[in-house]
Amino acid sequence: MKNKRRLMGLLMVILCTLLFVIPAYAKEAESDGSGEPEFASPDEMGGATVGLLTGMPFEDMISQRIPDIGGFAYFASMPDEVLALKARKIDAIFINNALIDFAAAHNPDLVKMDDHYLDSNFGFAFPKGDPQRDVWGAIIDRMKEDGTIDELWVKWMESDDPNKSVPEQDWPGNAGTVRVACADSFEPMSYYGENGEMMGFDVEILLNVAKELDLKVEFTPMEFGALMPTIQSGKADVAIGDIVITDERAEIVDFAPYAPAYFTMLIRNSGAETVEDKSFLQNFKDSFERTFITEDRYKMILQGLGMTALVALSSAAIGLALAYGLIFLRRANKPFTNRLISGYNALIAGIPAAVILMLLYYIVFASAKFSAVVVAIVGFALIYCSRAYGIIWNAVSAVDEGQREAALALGYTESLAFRKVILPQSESYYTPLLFSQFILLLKETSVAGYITVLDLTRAGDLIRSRTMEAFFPLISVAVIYFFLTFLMTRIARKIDVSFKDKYYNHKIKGVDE
Amino acid sequence: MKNKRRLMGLLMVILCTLLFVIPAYAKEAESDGSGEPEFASPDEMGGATVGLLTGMPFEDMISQRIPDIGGFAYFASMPDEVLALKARKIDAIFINNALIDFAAAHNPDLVKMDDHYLDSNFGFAFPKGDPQRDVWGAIIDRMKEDGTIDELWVKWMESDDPNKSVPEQDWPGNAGTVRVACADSFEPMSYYGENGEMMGFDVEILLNVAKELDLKVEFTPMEFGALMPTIQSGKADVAIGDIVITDERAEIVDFAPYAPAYFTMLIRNSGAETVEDKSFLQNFKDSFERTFITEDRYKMILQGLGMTALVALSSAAIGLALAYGLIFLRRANKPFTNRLISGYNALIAGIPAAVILMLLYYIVFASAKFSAVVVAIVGFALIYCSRAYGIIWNAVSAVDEGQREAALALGYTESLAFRKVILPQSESYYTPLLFSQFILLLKETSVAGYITVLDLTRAGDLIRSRTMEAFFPLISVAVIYFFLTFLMTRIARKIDVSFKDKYYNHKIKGVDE
Amino acid sequence: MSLIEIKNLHKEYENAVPLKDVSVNIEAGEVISIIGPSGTGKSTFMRCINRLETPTSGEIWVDGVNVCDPQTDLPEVRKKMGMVFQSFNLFPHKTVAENIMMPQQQLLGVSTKEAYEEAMVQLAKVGMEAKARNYPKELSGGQKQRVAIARALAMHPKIVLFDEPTSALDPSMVSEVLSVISNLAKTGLTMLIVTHEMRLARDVSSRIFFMDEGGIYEDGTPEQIFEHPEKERTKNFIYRIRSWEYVVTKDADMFEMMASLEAFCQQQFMGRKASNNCQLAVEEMVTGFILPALKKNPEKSVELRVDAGEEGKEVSLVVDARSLLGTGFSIEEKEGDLSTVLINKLLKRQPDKEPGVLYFTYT
Amino acid sequence: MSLIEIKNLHKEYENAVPLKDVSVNIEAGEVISIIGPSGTGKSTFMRCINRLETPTSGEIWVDGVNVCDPQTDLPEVRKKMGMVFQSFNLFPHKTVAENIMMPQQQLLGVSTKEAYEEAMVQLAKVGMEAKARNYPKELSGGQKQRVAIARALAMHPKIVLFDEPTSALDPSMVSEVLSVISNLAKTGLTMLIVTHEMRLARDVSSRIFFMDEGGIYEDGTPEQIFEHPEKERTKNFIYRIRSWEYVVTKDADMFEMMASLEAFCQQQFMGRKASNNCQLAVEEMVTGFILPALKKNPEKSVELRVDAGEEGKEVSLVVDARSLLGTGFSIEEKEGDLSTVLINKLLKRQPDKEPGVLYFTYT
Ligand SMILES: Nc1ncnc2c1ncn2[C@@H]1O[C@H](COP(=O)(O)OP(=O)(O)OP(=O)(O)O)[C@@H](O)[C@H]1O
Ligand SMILES: Nc1ncnc2c1ncn2[C@@H]1O[C@H](COP(=O)(O)OP(=O)(O)OP(=O)(O)O)[C@@H](O)[C@H]1O
Ligand SMILES: [Mg+2]
Ligand SMILES: [Mg+2]
Repeated sequence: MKNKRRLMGLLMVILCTLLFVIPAYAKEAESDGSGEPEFASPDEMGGATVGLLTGMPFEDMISQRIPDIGGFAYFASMPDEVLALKARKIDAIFINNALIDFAAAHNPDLVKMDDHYLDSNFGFAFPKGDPQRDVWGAIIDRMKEDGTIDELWVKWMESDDPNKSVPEQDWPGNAGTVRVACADSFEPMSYYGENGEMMGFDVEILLNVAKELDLKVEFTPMEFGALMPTIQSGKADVAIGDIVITDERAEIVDFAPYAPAYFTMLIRNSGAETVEDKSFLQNFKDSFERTFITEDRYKMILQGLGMTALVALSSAAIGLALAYGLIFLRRANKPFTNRLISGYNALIAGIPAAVILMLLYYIVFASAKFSAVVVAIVGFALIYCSRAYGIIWNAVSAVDEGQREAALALGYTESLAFRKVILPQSESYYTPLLFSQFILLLKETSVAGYITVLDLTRAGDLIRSRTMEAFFPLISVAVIYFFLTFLMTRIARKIDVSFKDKYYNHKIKGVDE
Repeated sequence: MKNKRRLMGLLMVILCTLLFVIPAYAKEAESDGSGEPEFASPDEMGGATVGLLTGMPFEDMISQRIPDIGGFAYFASMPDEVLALKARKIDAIFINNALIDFAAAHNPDLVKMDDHYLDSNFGFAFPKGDPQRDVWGAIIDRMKEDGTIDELWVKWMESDDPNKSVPEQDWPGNAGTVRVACADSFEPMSYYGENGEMMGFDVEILLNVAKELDLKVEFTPMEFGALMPTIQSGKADVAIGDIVITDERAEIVDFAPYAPAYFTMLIRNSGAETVEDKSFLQNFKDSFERTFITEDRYKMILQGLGMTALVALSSAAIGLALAYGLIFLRRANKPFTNRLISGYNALIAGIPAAVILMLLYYIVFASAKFSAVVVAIVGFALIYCSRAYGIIWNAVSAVDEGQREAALALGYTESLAFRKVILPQSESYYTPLLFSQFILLLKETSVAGYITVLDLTRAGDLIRSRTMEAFFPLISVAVIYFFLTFLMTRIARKIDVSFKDKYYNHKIKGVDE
Repeated sequence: MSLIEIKNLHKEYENAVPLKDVSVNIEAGEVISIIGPSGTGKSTFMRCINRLETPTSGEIWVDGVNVCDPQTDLPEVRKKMGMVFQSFNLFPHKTVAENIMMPQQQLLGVSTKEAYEEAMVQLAKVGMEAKARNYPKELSGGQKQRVAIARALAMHPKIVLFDEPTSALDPSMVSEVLSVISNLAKTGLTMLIVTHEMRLARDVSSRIFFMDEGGIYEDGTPEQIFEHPEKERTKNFIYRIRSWEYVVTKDADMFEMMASLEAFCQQQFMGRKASNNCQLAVEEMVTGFILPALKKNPEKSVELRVDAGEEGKEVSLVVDARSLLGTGFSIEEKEGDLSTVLINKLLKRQPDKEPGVLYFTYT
Repeated sequence: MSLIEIKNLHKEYENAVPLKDVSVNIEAGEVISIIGPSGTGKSTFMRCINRLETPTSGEIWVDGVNVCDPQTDLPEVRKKMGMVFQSFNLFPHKTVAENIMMPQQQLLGVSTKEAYEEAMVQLAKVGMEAKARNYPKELSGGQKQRVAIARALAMHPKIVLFDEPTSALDPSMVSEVLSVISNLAKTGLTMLIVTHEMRLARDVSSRIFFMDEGGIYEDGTPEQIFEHPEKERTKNFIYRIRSWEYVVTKDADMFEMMASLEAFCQQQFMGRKASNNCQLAVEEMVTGFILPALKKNPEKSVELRVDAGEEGKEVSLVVDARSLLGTGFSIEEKEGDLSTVLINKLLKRQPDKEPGVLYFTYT
């Protein structure tokens, strides 16, 4: 009977969760059907908000083409932009075709607009007048002709192989070494891989060329903005990484073009044909893999969980010890300490946990070289201490004054009476409360991210920004929290019961046992 | 008697607060005395962590000078770096003298190291071979000689005048217009002012030159990285903004140098002589001004407060209405809805508020074009609803079953009995609890920043990043929260009392009134 | 047609069947006391009549309406039946007067003024006008119950149901409520009263239901039930009311036993002398003879009974020591023994009722 | 030297001075009952003796030690003085046996085994051995108090202080505790008992303190205090114990008045007849004559008093209607009146004590 009800309860929770899940996927599922791009041409984009990478000076051009544009929004990276687009915070992203193709291939509900702007090529940059440009250009042209480049384009833009990799440098390199400056965060063109090696379309083409020339390659990853200056100053021989050839750039460096480039808009689509064959389950599986398997991301979640547990447990332990200390101080009943304690409690009760953490991190422990984790533990310990103190003190005060008097009348000293008579009686009341307060604390540690602690919530955040997909990381984090608190509530009930068993077993200690 | 105790309580709280304040200022105060820079020379910097702006390629150079360097940390902006340095998260900042002088002048506890690296000049950049370079260079040389530039340096680096401004362009501009590319976030050299106009040392020099040449100036603010390409491509005639002349740069543009530049370390100092004359009060006043007065920042705090109030109040109101709805659903006592309600409550109870907000923002309302504020209100409404439901249901269930039976036996219908007999009885129990739950909610809204809502906590955050000083913004935010909850607690007590008055006034409604 | 007609009423719970096929008619103006051992379905019977419990089967016709019919407008029927609960169930957030006015206003659509006047009339009946502006929590238990009665009366019911109206009261407050009920009985109102107060059953009611074995076991006038009960179970029940019984084992709690005997004597108005003699005799008997005998035969036990006649006269003590027969137990053992002398002085020894059952009286 | 010597004990609270200069000696073996009106400092006196209250001034010497001296090792002195509280104050998280063992182990350093044996001895004394393994919440009030007494005794105190040991008990449980205390009194232990139970004061104690006016107002044997009280206040206090008084105003709550009279009669063992007659007479008197007269003179009031003699004999009713003198109030008004006849049948009218004060008796 009781078990049946519990089972039903759990089923209900799962059902509630599905209420979240189904719409999220139903959306993708239904998109396989009849949907169309949101805007057929730029003329329809009146009022739309366009996302740009910070520093890209395209506002004027876009405004000329779409005079009634709604506005611009600036982002630090492409993944951020894609998330915002999917979340309808913006309506289009203006960026080059490589990034757009990649994003569109991996997000079935996004589509590239047909208009082209600034038609050009991607190119490897060489110092002005460098004869190597022609040597490389010849090899690249051959690769264009024999289809290698098209193959690679597909591989890097569209393939879902999570183990994409570039060739090993297994050639002797007798012709020397080429120093390559490469952009470090332009997936899929040129970016850091999982193990810190450089990856991407540009990188693989470059390696192919280098192999033909028998050159060893030495990569120097850097910000995109640093590429041109590096070439110009002779610090590198070639620069690669999503470089679109423009007149201005061509004035200061020479280019070996390797793939057509242009700028256009990435917009939402409710029916991308490319994913028609992807079932609900497939979508689900892909998201799952991206969130947990790729780059061993589940490890991040586990680490975050560990951090959450560490912060919650340590601060509860320290806070509890402090609370007992306060209780004994309060028993002494000195007006000064009493006021100090109530001031402390009022402060903790009056200020949000996030603000308390920041106060500690930036002010109180500003000059102590504690890590953020230590500060978080201290902060939550202070918070837990205040609440635990309140709970214990209430329980202790609820013990009838007569108990104290009876103990004194028997010949107990004040402190002995407190330790042997009063505290043990209140224990069974306050212990379950302390536990449920601990569950609250566990949830509250989710704000530790404010001071850069990499807890569970923050881990989910990071994965989210990596996968450009909010659903899975967030749901996993939510589910973990849910089961944590669920588990804790169970344990709390057990403790409650065992307390009763311990106290009311009808045995005389030392005689019957 | 009672008033006296309250007064004492408040005094105690203030005392507790001072426990935070005094150390923060005592540190600065004591620094006027005998302190010394933390490192006398780079040789002592073994193990130290050095902060760099992201993308600045100085690691090798620093590692050569200090072989046992502890490590590097990368920052997006100078203010972040300064905060980290003051908070002892890093031990030194490596950056050019202008930024260092400015930071040191405004942070008495930071000091510039004596070592110079990469001695050079700041310069205005002109297209290669542009004859204007010489025209400007001559005027600048004259300004160097007559002390104008030194004056300006002092004005921009060290003066604390909050109303620093650049001259109006009040000359006719008969000679035409000069297009100036300028970096937009390099205070004090070149940065956006309060009203969107360009400010800074570089800007003022440039305006002085333009005045002499009778040129109108047209500024195009941009990222630092875009300055050189803009000049090279001819989109601008001059580029300014903290540009240190280096060999690489000199290869692609021509410079008109106007001030000596070099790189060095900014480190902590416990005794910067420059502030010896600044008293505790003066420090306090300065911080206060920077935090509240400059750029009308108090408005940000007020707006944040308004946002916090908006979110808390709306979500409490909506949540309460929903909770009553749930209560009536629950009264109907259908197994299905009962389970749905308890599933909902379990979910809300099991997941931290921050995670709930993100779930809503990134998943549930991902495709609805709601602003973050609306999502936050919905999220907190769901949270408050669940808690309010629990409180009301508890109160309603605590009403003796006999009350219901008595009403039924008198001839009441079930629903009339609930509305007229049961609910009114529980009202006086649950109203104070709802109110204290509201106070908790008010504090909890501080996590709304997770989904970009600009609430009170976040406003403090922003000001902090502007002033490079954590103390005042954080304390102000904390104090506001504290007084908000304090006030609410007072109101809650009043409500409690007025309930009692209302209910137990020994009057017969309709007869005695 | 009778005011209440109950036909084949049957009520089952998951693990109890308090009512098995009850049929009975109640006429207008009858005052019926329902007595019987605990757990025999008295409350269930009462609560079925105004449908606070749903009968499993059967029909209950109240004033011509079958309340067991799902079509019946229950609130309408309930307005004709006032109910007074053991725990009063006044509305704590309303003054006494509002408690009485509220149902009138909300259910009968009476104006505030009329409701107030009616309330004051009913409060006067129960002697509570002075407390009209007090809140329930400011009243004593007896006063609360009187207000509850007034509230029921203000709806002008044809029938009033009382479920143990005095058993939640302090002993010192029982009488005031009993007086109110007995005054009410004289007005011709139809009343059903579940009670353990034999005073009430005997002195106030016109008819008594003795409930047991899942139904109305015996039904008659107070005289029939109290003076000449026909069935064995009824006899036992009525009889025990005037008896004190105690089973003495070797671990008996003497202090508690003596205290309960004292309380019984006091309650039966036995008079100080009779009561003192009786108590001393029992104490002497137990400490002098019974406990020593039980120490030797630890698994045995002795039953004591004190019966009190009307007006505290005809007090008798029965000591059932049959289980000690053959162990040599006897209170005559040593003739000169102080205990024996004392007991015989306090009470008069009568011939044993049967071997091992001693019998004493006080006159 | 006496066991307890109290010299010039003075105790002030912020707005009350319960003890003004009390001096008294108590010898070993005395059993002292402290009686007196509420709020006259009985508890304060008792609590000063074991220093649960700190006296404002004065000296209290217990067994040769001045407990008012700040240097005194209070726990040591308190071990010599057991205290039994009105509300028992057993430790709820420990079994009965552990309640008694704990202080022995923690304060006297006794071994678990010895403590247990001692506990069982003391529990036997109060008839509670069988409950050694029960928790306090599983006991009745009387049983709790008996355990509390056993706990105090297990410390082998020279003195035991009782502060109203029965007033938190159900009436039905008072007797068992009184029996325990009176058994204890026979053992020669020195005891101080604050009580409102006159049975206890009269039958158990060797000496009685009547407290009033900030001190021990009268001090004597039970006989002196109960039979021949010297001072006026003592007389009033003792006298009222056996009287029932009621002031009838025009708004009097008849039901409550009658109920309280009934309870009084019952408590005084008046016997059913005397009690019935008395109640009926009072009811008749109030409804027939007094209330009508008060209706006409709403600001007046009439005082009723019923006195009960020993053993429920000599019951008398005094009606003090002096305030109605001159209003034409008289119960003889119409000679043939049913009420007058009834009253005279129930009670015997005696000559008026003074004009306006009617006097009846029952024999
Ligand atoms: N809601 C219920 N669910 C299950 N069993 C019930 C319920 N109510 C009563 N009973 C059972 O029905 C039987 C009759 O109960 P009822 O309360 O009518 O007895 P009663 O005669 O009023 O007893 P008492 O004199 O103790 O009030 C009992 O055995 C009781 O346990
Ligand atoms: N802690 C206290 N603070 C202030 N006044 C007190 C305190 N304790 C007792 N009093 C006052 O001292 C007086 C005597 O109280 P005490 O309890 O000794 O009376 P008592 O004789 O025991 O009365 P009762 O019979 O009601 O128990 C009373 O007026 C009481 O109000
Ligand atoms: Mg019942
Ligand atoms: Mg007292």
